[in-house]
Amino acid sequence: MRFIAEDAIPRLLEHLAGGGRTVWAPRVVRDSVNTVLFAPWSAGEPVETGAYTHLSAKAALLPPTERLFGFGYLQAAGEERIELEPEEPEESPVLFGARVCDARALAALDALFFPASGGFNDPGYAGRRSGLTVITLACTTCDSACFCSSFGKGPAETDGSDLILYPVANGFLAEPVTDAGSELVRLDLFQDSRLEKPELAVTARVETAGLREKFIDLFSDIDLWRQVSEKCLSCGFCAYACPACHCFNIFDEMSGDREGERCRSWDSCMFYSYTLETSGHNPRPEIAHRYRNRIGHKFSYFPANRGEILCTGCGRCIRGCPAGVDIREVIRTVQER
Amino acid sequence: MPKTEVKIIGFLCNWCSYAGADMAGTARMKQPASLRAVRLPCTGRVNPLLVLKAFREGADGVLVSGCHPGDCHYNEGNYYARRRLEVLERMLPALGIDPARFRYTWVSASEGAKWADVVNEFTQQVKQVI
Amino acid sequence: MSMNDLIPAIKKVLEEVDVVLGWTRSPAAGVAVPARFHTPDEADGAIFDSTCIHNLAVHLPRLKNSKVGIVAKGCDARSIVQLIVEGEVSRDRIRVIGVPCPGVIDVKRAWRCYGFGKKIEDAGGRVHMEGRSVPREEILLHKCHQCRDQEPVIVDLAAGDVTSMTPPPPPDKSGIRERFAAMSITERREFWREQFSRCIRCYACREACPLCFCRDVCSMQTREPHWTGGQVNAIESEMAQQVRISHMAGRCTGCEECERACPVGIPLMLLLEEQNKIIEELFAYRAGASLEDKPPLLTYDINRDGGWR
Amino acid sequence: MIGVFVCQCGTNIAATVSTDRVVQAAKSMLGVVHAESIQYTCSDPGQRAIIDAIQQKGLTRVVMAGCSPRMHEITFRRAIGRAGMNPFMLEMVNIREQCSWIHSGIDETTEKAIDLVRKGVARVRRQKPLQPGSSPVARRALVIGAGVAGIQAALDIADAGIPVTLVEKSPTIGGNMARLDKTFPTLDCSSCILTPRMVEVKQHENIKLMVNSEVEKVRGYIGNFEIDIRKKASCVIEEKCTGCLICQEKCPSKAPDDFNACAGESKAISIPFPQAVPLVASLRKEYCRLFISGKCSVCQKVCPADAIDYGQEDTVVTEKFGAVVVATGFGLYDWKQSYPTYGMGMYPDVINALKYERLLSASGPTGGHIERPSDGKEPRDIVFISCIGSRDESVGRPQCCSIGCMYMAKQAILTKEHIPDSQSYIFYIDVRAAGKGYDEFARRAQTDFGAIYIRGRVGKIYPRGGKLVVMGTDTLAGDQVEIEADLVVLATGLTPAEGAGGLARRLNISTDGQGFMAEGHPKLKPVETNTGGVFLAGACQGPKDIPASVAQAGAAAAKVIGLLSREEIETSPMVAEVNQLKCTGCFKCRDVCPYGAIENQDAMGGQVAHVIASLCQGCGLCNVACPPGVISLKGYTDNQLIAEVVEVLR
Amino acid sequence: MSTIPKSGINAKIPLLPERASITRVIQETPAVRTYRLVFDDPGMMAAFSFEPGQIGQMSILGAGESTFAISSPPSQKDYIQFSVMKTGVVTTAIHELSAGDRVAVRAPMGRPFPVNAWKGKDIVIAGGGIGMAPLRSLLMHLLDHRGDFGRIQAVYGARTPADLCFAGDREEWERRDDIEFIATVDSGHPDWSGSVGVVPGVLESMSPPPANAVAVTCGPPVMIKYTLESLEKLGFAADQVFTTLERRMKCGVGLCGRCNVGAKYVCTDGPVFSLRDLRALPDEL
Repeated sequence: MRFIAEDAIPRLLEHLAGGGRTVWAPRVVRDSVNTVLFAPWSAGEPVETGAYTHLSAKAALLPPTERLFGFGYLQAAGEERIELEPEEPEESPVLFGARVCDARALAALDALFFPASGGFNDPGYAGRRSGLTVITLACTTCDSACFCSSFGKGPAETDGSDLILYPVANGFLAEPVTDAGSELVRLDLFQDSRLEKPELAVTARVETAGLREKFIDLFSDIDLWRQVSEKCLSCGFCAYACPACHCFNIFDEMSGDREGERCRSWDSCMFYSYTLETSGHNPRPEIAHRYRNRIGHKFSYFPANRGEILCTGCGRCIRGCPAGVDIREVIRTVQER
Repeated sequence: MPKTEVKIIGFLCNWCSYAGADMAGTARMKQPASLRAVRLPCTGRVNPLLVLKAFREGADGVLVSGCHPGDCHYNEGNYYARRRLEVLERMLPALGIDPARFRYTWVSASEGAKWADVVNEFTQQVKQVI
Repeated sequence: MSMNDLIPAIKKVLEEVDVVLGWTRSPAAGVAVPARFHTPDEADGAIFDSTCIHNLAVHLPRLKNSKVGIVAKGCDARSIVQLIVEGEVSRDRIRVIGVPCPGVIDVKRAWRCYGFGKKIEDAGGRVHMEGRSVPREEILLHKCHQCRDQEPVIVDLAAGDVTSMTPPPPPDKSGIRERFAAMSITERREFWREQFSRCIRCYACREACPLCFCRDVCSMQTREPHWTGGQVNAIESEMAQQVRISHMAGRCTGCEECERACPVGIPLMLLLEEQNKIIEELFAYRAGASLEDKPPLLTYDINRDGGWR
Repeated sequence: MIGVFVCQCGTNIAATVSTDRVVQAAKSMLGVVHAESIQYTCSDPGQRAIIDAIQQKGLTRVVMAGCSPRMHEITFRRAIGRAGMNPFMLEMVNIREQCSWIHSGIDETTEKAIDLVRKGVARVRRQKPLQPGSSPVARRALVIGAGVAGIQAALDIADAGIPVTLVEKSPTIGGNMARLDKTFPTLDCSSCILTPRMVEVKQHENIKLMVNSEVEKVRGYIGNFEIDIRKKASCVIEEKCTGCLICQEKCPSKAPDDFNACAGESKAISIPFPQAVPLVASLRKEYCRLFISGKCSVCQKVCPADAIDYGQEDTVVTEKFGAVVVATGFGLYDWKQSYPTYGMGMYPDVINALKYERLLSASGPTGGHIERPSDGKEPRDIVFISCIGSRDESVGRPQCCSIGCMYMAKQAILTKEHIPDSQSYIFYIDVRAAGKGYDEFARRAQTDFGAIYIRGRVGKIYPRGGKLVVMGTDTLAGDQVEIEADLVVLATGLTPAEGAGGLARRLNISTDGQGFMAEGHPKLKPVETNTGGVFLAGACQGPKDIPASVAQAGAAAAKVIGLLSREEIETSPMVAEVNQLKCTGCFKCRDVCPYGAIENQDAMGGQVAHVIASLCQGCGLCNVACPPGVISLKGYTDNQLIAEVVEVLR
Repeated sequence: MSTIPKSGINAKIPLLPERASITRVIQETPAVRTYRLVFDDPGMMAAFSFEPGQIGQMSILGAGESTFAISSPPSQKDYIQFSVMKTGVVTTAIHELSAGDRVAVRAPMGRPFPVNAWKGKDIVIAGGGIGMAPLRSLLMHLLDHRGDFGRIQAVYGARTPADLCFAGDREEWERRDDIEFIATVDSGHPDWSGSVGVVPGVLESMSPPPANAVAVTCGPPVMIKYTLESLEKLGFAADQVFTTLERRMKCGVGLCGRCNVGAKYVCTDGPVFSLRDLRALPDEL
């Protein structure tokens, strides 16, 4: 195995950023509680490898707002004309310090947005995804919100990662998963090591077996959904923090009367306006309806349509929920019904 | 270095200040070309957010002017406006906007000369801080 | 406070209401989480301690059709009062169980220091986490340091002695508030630009706010009025927040829930505290301090207004 | 399909704004399919050109860049209406009063004009067609003040068959004119002209006269005012009093004689003058022994009609009116503090002209015999000083009183008629005698009646040996002048009547620097005010003489008759509107509405707000009070204002 | 697993619209206008094909996109047509447009009516209000291929005569003798000589035989509800009845999340559903 010393990480990031690529890494925000977020890194800035990021890494691939194209109303020979300028694809970024739960969510996103994986033709996502490098930090510890052991190989999952770093004394053991990863560990920054891979964390578990059908059976039990969502305030945090949530909104914004852009932004199925029709009719008027859809999408509809659960057990929605909602309790309640 | 050209958005009530500005015009009282007036029925229609929006869109200064308190065409509009605008003015420093770039004032339909003074003076003031 | 007072109080109130809003302990989070008690049995799970950080008043407008009991700290009671003043909640459909509050701890900060879900215990004026302990006042929420509302404004039933609290300790002077206060106007412009560049427009600030009662039609998001574009960027997000803050003038009770809810740590209270201070200076008004006072921006005073200038 | 029309206004705009550049710029604005510059858009050919363009190009929205919307908005709304468009799909952009007239550099002025047009285009793009509403009209007029203007207005309106309530603050109608002896330039007897009109008022079946009354509170709006009128207690039962004057004769309490400008003395209970209308006594409690010391009831004892009621209380009458005419007249400037060198009122023989008028009047306290106040002697040398508290910047009163020159000439003539060996001296600044026959009249004072006109101001007046020394400058001769006078008469300036400010406020009429009420437009709306349905007549609007007051009163009456002859009036469509689909039912809008125009309505499965359009006056307070902005002021929506801000800053 | 149709415009970048111009605006009713559009790119216009029941997104750049059923028939190669009812921000903006104005279009999307499977069958059509738009496309397609189908019976209803769209088409349908067409209104008008009565009632009076037939209905929810009851009464089985669903849509390609009913996305699995499919969906309409 190869080893990289903790103090060599900055040099690794500099190397990765060398070609002009954006390197996303966990960074501490100077607010009152030192929140940790993924953010574009620039040389000289510290990187936080010890803590969980409050939001997932998906912003690197699906930015909160993406300009799909610009448009302009032009006038030529007395006639109005419109011009569309599609966005040029960006270069693929590097994702450093993602966790297993971030990396494995890429498969779900790819299936939707990445033509190579059967997704539709989304030039923005595809551009960022095609050459993406994901360097994952393996989890040797976890907290009480983590529940990735419920899914697949849990903390040992390698899907989505190019290189996995295992924390050991004074540094990390580096295990390549893809060719891109193998190429990286050949850098001088890495050296051979005979250290053993550390023991990985074991998280809490929830039982998801049978949930897909159970959900459909319980769909009409509105009292159940009211009960499990009673704490929920219907903000968009859980969807925005989630590595797998991907629903979006499309809208136009003008800058002045002649030019504007069509944007795609993160959207949350927990918002009332999400399904509100112009007639005033809303098929999901109550928080309970929306919460039901959220659970349904993750554990029933997406598995039915794409064969996979749309949750990686990262626990971010639990840690950050301002109302104290714990999706695991919801699943348990549903399963016990 | 004070800026020479500034753009100021004026929110003027139709009944007093807009008429006062007209009067200043009728009397050919020269004023800097900084002000762009938006006519409203009443200062009570001035949402403080319009002021913030104007700053956000790049206004160098924002001036709100209406009937003198007590003379509102709608009896009470400017009483409400005065409260809203005072809170706004005091909030500006915390929002990172120099309060010298904002002013609210009362100019009646017959105070053409006062209007010209207000525009002159406020333009100077904005130039100093921009 | 012991649960010996709280649980019987909830049970008593349950005799006349459909549900009581309170807290219970979450095994996963190691702290209190909001809970609804419908039956006396459920009420046995009720707790109150310094991790009962949530302002449960936020649920009252969402429960328009039921009779509701609510366990309230002094600050929460102000939100309840303001909701009544604003006509969002009718007094006769709620029962307030007042609790004596020693101040609540900044759970987000604690979690950031010690890890999510580590059990937080509050005993003998000290907060114990992971085998370590700190004096409670070192880890209180900022609002608790300047608490003027230890005794709830409205109480139907007191669970414990809500009148005999010790005054809150002064806040630590090294935090973000002091940094902000020392900034020039230009620095503040930069500061907010940077802060709002993190905003993801999840609207947790709004949804966690008990007084943001527009909710589903909130103009932070609408195209009519189109105050702000939908793009998630520093400029639009700041404007969106200015929309909210402007609407909180004379309405915000300073409960700090918006800032607590913010997943990216934007210090919203810097603005709201400033605005609350201005409102109090100008109109001698504190939102939620009295059932009689009229919200200051919905009224005027010919004789006193204008004397400020 | 927006059309932009840029008015050159002759050279008023074109001199400092390149209208061609504005047109070019407008053509590049989104949605603009037509732009042209027109020499005078408001002229008939100008309007024709606009209508043609609308019809040929199928315009659906119009931006007019020209004068202030306060000038011609109505004109152009009508014009585009004639072209078949909704009249409200118009935005006027003010590039004259607020642009071409106040800036000089053509580049900066043009640039600003373009900004303003862009703002107008952005705004009109978001304008929606609006339909005016209607509301019923209360067919009754209120005339406030019963001097000659108020009387004229009341009679004109009443003669048209419309009921009028005429409110007068004092115990009698007649106002200042009733105090005049003769009027210039004809030397008609003032009361001979006025008294019959006063009687006509009293007898008119359509006029309800309320003396001792004041307007206390005003609610409502054009066509539908609801007004509280307070009738002050006079301790005399109006219906019983026969005007026999026995009470006044027997009353032991002396009181100042207001009617005679304190030239004489009156009683606590009195009738101001013999021709008073109504001829009813009233009691002034502040001078009455009964009310001061608790002992006296002489008048009650002597009254043969049993008309005295000491316990009488104020009554408040609330009535609905469709229109209001304000004719509160004028007061006289109090010169005493501002002209300290004139004795500050310590010399009894320095009097104002109104007091002198009473001394001249046969019905006055001296029976028309001129007696100077100090010793009752007949004066021989009389000095008139003009422009006291008018045309005098040093006391902050720059305006001309407009009648001083004429009444000084009149009083000099009358003086000569009364005392043939008298000599009048008139200190003047300019002799302003612009009316019909005025200049001839003023010259006769000199040529036929020997008045000596001295151009200059008087510096000082001081007593010397029973006379008053008047020291002034003859600015034509460049000499100092010193005249020993028996009597000095000051032509004091005019002020609004006492209490007019409060009334203006109650009626939402703005006032000018001197406190006179402001007309809607100095040229085009001389009798209207900015409050719909409220009109001005006489000196409340500014100093003027009798014919001008009467003419304005007639004009105001014509406006009122026009208004009240309709059963319904069109109301502005620019009222608030609730999107009930999104209303949360918080009712902040209702809390701030000054007109009670917002009510709760059961809709959308709950309580939501609803605007009573006929009550809404379009102030927009509700729009701002509504946090989600779902109540919006039509014509001034949030998005329109936001677009204006965004576009003007681009 | 839902599949994303890869025909027409969707084969390219699905979220990038094509520029188009309005060639004609028809005021159908006070609240409905029909817009005929031509792609600015002639090649795109020539290559454009779709099937009845498919939908498209029309946008005014700056105001936003809105979903509409294509109301022209596939045989119409000169233009595509949307009928737009004024309800929200975008549709209000669309109603301000006139011929010559520029718009952007993404189409076609969604599953069409399975007309090829209906060959040889009798067809029953019941439309209400603006819901007639996709049925117009369908009906015209059936008439274009008249020989492929059996008896065609159609009823189209609205609240008042003034609310009925497609006046010219109605005249033709009434005139033709190879279809039975009835236009009906809920409440009549002195000038109205046609049928008065609600769609389900008229449908029952036409008593279409269910054997070897399919019924298609589209319209306001309450009309659909009673029409489905009537069809059941007439003996139509759930797999013989088709309708279209309407949900708020953004992407139109099954990704953005809001139009799903259970696991089905209206934009890609619909908008056409058989009553049998519909009954299998969770109750969240």
